[in-house]
Amino acid sequence: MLLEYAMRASKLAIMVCCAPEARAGARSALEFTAAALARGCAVTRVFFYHDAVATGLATAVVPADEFDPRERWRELAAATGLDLVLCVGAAQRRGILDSALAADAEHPSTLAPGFRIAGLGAWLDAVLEADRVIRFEG
Amino acid sequence: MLLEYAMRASKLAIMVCCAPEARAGARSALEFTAAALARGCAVTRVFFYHDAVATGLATAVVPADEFDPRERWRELAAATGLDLVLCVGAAQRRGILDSALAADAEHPSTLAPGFRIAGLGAWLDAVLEADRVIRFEG
Amino acid sequence: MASPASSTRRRALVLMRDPPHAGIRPRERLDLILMALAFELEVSVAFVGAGVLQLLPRSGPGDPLPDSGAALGSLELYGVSGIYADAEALCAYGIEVDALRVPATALETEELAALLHRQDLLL
Amino acid sequence: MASPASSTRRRALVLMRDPPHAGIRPRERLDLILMALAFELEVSVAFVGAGVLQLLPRSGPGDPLPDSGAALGSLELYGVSGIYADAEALCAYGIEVDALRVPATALETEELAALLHRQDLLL
Amino acid sequence: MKRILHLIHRDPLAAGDLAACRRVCRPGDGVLLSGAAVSAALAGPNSEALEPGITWYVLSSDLALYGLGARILQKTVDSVDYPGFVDLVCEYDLCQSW
Amino acid sequence: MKRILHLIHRDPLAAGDLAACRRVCRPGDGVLLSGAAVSAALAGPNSEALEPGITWYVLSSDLALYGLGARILQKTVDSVDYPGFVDLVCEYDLCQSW
Repeated sequence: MLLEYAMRASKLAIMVCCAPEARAGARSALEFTAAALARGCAVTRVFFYHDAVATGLATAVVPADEFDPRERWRELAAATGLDLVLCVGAAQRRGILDSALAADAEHPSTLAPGFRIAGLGAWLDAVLEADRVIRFEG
Repeated sequence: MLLEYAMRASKLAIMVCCAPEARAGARSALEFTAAALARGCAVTRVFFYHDAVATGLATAVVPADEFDPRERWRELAAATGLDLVLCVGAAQRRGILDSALAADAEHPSTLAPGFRIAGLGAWLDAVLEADRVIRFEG
Repeated sequence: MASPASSTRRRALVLMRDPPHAGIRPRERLDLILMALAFELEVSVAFVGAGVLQLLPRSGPGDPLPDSGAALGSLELYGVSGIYADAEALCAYGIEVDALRVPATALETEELAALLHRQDLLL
Repeated sequence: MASPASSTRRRALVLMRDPPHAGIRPRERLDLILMALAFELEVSVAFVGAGVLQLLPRSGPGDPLPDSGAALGSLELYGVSGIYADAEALCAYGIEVDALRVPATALETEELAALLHRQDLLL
Repeated sequence: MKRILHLIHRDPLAAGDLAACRRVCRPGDGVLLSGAAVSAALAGPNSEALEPGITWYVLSSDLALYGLGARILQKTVDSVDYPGFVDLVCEYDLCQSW
Repeated sequence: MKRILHLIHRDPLAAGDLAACRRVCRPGDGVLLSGAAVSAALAGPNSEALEPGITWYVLSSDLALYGLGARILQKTVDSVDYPGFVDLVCEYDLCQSW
């Protein structure tokens, strides 16, 4: 019966809202996404909003022995083709700039590899394509 | 009587813990500091810790019509000689790097002018020199 | 689970629970609402708990607006389906619904629950 | 207001109120405690409310430590004066004080209040 | 009426999320406790009763993360792992994160 | 016994800070409400009584920030501006931020 449900609703749009330092939430979002893919669900997009945009910040220096969601998302995306998108407005405000934004603001680029920056329209596209929407707050 | 107290305890160590986006808290810390200086109190140091280190992030792009604590702190420091210090550990983790840290991490520097980065020892020095310690959480 | 006859547009609800001036989340949640409206969803927004404080007007001419700022005023312009306020929270703060800076409908807890349970999307 | 005869070192207290794994604050608060100890303050730390969850040990060998991690274990090594846990919160979670991963003293609310009011510094 | 899976992650001792969720939770809904909110799933003298009619879940890996993996849960709570979490999201009509 | 000025900024409807502070607040202490916590200073049918023995303050500029500047405060609350806030910090022995 659970399998039947999983078959019926197999496209998920995933929004991550919690800062990468919030280990429980950051880990939940990541493990949930990995489990969904492993169960054969499609993930239409992973969209990082609010403080979660810092997940794509290249300049953060995290102790080597710590759980680092940045690395883990990048690995998962490399293995599965996941689309990892940071919200442009939230990212700019928090100083995460891709090369185009950086050139506009005359700042260095601070976007980590594996992530891209796009508008909220990319999230709405992902939502409308999905059967289920889930938001990870913490 | 209030004046007497103000005279007796005139050295303050100020810790700011709230993110610059938390307008009420960020404004409180700033207005309190300005009022303390205007009343003749000495401020031994303003130390930015936890999410408040983003107050010294150069790459943040904030809409022009918005209250921006970054600018306001810099102006206050320029006018009064306030020492604005970001905690090194908290700053590194959040991707705020001065030129030395940036060189070590092979990243661009992201520290806003007017701020400097130092260790928690700089906070303890400020505390031990002060009569009163106040922490702005939000 | 089928769409009601009255509308073929998908109904989406955004809950606003954060107090104003305590972070940028309310402002960013409003940006999300505006984008959902641009995508022609039938969007409602419900201010619950401390979120109702976002609906208060300035006290005086020099006072700033909440972070949600002008965007809140533009919700109607962009065709939001409903703006709702948590009656229990309004009562707890002693706020009358006609003192709010946008025309919101006060909902009792039971109506709030019903609103939540008839959506196609919770954003 | 004069220092007690028993000690000329300034007494400092740090309250730990955040639950673990929900952010980096507890870890950063511990760094502050360690620095206060390095400055030879007489430092106590009190875990109150959801903060007492930081004191729980791993459930199994593979489980991670809270963000406060190894630093919590080093508090005694560096000469912390006291580690206190909020008895009311322990009770609310059904946690026994001898199940904690560092030797903490459970304090009733009245003792917690007294601890707070006899400090020279609240950090 | 849609069936909603409510996600709660903050500790009820520190935040009002669980109380806010309970106000609008209706029979047929589910509540998944994760993060620090797993503490609400524990059995104990002071544990709050979890309403019948609503199905209560707790994320097993977060019980372990919080060092509560060996504790006794309230009888009415189901422990789920990540694949189970995915199934729940598919099974319920909607998800509401608090 | 030192006299403590407690600083509360989160709304009591959303966070447990005010309740936590009250547990350890003692006569002679002061509590300054700022940020969203200014709502706790309002008079109203549901307003919680603020204990006597403790002195209650509210930051006037945050009342204005929250659009509550024209509302009636509980009788036991003193409104202070930033210079008054500085004086309070100097007057009390210690500050505790919640």
